[in-house]
Amino acid sequence: MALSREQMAQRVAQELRDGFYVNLGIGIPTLVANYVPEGMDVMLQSENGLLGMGAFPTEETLDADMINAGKQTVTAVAGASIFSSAESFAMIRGGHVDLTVLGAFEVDVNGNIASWMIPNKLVKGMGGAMDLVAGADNIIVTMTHASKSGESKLLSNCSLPLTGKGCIKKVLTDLAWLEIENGCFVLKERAPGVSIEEIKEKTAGELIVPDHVPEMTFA
Amino acid sequence: MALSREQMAQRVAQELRDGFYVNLGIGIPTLVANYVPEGMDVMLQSENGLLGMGAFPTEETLDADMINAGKQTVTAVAGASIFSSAESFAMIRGGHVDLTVLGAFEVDVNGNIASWMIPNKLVKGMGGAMDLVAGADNIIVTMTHASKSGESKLLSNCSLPLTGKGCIKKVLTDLAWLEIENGCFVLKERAPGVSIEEIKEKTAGELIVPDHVPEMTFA
Amino acid sequence: MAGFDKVVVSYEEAMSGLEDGMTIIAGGFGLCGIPENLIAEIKRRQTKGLTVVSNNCGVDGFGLGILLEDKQIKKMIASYVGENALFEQQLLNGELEVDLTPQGTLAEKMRAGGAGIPAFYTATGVGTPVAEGKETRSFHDREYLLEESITGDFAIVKGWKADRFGNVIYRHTAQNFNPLAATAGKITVVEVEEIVEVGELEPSQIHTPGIYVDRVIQGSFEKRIEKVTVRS
Amino acid sequence: MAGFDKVVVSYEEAMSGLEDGMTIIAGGFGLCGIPENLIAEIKRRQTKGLTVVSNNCGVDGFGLGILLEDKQIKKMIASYVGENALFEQQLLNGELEVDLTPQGTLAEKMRAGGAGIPAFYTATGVGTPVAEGKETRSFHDREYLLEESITGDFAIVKGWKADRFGNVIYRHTAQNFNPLAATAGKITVVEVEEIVEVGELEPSQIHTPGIYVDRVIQGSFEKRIEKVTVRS
Repeated sequence: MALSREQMAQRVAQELRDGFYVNLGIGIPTLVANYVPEGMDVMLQSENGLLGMGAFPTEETLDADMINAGKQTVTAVAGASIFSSAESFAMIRGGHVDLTVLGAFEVDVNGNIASWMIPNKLVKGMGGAMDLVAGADNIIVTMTHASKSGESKLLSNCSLPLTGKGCIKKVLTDLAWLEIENGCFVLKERAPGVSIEEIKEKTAGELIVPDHVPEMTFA
Repeated sequence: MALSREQMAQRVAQELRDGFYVNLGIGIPTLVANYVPEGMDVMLQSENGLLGMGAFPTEETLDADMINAGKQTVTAVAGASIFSSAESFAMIRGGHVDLTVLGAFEVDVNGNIASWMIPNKLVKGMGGAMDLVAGADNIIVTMTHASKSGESKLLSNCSLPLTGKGCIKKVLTDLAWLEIENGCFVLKERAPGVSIEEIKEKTAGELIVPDHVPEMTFA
Repeated sequence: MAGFDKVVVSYEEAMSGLEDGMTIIAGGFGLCGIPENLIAEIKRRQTKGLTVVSNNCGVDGFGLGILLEDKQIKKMIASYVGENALFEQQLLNGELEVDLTPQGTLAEKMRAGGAGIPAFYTATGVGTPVAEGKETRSFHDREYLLEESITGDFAIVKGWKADRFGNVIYRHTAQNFNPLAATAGKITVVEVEEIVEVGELEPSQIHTPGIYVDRVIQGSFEKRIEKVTVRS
Repeated sequence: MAGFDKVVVSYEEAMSGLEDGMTIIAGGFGLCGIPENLIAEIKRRQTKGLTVVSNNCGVDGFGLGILLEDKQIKKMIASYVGENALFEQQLLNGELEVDLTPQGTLAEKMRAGGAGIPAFYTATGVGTPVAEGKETRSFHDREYLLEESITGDFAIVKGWKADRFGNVIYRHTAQNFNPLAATAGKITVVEVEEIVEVGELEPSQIHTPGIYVDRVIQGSFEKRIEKVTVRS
């Protein structure tokens, strides 16, 4: 069965390592914070200028001057730092963030990503997404494997305007964990109960299926 | 008579304006701080990262962590700010400093300045001088009009490697106040008792002498 | 003499000199740390044909959004817009021009503008619509885009505390683009919650040194929150 | 788990991984704010063929000057050198290579290196020996020089206080190049006068966020003064 949003977040959380600085995008990526493994410390970077994002505030500690990149009110953990947008993107573009997780409309076999613009629809802007994908070495894209109408989002060539070129190596969809190697998607894991046939069918870009493709496991 | 170093500093100080942020180089420029007119406020920028340089410390307030760009121990005035070298040169190169005063070996009619390197002598480095002359709109060069052996330092073309190209408009020597306009030195003022003849003789670059060249006055 | 005293007492004085067709660089991220009273003064003045550089354009009825009501903005340079209906409408009508710029590039363009750096290279935007018409160049086997700096006729900034010399500190994440905007205005105006005595701010803890600041005004702020999120 | 705890207890551990031929970026201006014990450890290790990026090269017998004694430095990138006789001698003998870089350009190169900006344009150095072999380009009718960023295998930094997460603040003008160096090292080592509790440093007042820092060590410092000047 396809993964739920919560399960997708859980699977991504398995990629966290102790001491990682992590930037989580809006949507499913944000949920990853709820599944940091016991005893592991990660620090969340929010590109509006906060390293060490904490939980949402209480009614009492709500503060208009304390928000995250999604414009939600947040708190800071002990040991957090706060800085300007230029400093924040110096961190991001200088490659200092260990892991970036973000959503997308499409990803292709060359590691291109399209996530910000659908022609003939109103364009709201790329925000920090282009900086995040250009700056990070280690990026996980989270998205559904196919659109609601069944069209694959894992393509030979992105059809939408790009957010970044050749920068994606890891994709988690609701059906599979894939890595991009040598111009192909490599199927690394499948969602519990999802057949390789279904994944093949819903993957438009070239897909390599190793002999053994384990099911994902969740603690 | 040629101006003393103290008189040169005094004359430069007449160019200060209330509310000016000023960077003073090593040597005569440093002395300018002693002649800020009564009731006028200026703030001294030191390129190692201090805006609002104060007097030297006492034995009691001496602090190794509080130095100026000349590596002398200093204090900070009330309202000072302290920052990194990148921020300091952002101020300088972004044109935010109102007046820069520095010494030179040579200046020429095109506003070129040579102040850091004498070929075949050991080169110690340009420090912040190249940034200062490239970043400032308003620069005063202070130097003796001629070398000890009588050779003019006000040339048609600088003979020494440049510190900056086309950036100098005002020069105070021990003999005269000159401004550079349209590829010429224009004699604006002469030191008390110094003849126009002497200035002409010691100026190798083209010199324009207006009908009336007043003597400098000192309060 | 006035010396370094930059305090003005009216918003009219704070924005004096603003003219039609000028470029304004504004601090703020969403509605956090926006110079809300300076924006209101720009509305009051009815200055037209403005180019506004800001990460966002406020919301309907608040922040930079209020400048849309009388069509004061000609062009917006931002990373994320369209949180308000009026913006969308004017954009579709062709009454408003938008230059979408990646957030990090926008921040760096402001910083570069203030620092006398006319242009820099960045990997951000290579191979995307942002790269159209821009030069690319390779360094160490990677492709980068040439981006030019931004400066403005005015910078409008929201600080927390300032002294009369214009030294400013920001509170929490209300810092965001504010210190960058502050460096990039020909005239930089900072509104703050509190004006403190000169010498009260620790020199090494000042976010914006007074050299960048031309005018300081104390205001009171609504500080509207875009998305109130609390835990139970 | 270790999490974000970056404190090491020996200088040997602090500089572990340093190898012959590496590039080291060092904070400090003159003898102010220099990582004196980390430099001493580099001497103890006798690492050779180093490229050192620092505004100055210390003095005879102190600071980076001690690395000259055993000819550990192959190349120096600095804005002002030659405060020591040994430096001069090795330079004249051809045992030492020097790349003189304007101070502001040097600072910006470090910042750019840390910020993922491979190159930038600056007016500094146009028409001077610094421009030799470099591209120039015109923006808004002025000529600028293309300067590339600098990164290092190690950055060695002197802070005042740090917490275990590597958040650092600097004291007075001992800040100088230190926060820039801190961003530009593959491995950044910070030595401080005091390690404070996590949470003790106000988040918005941290000069170097811990994300840039790999190792923190507490030391004791001589803090030699180059030019003692006092008023009577």
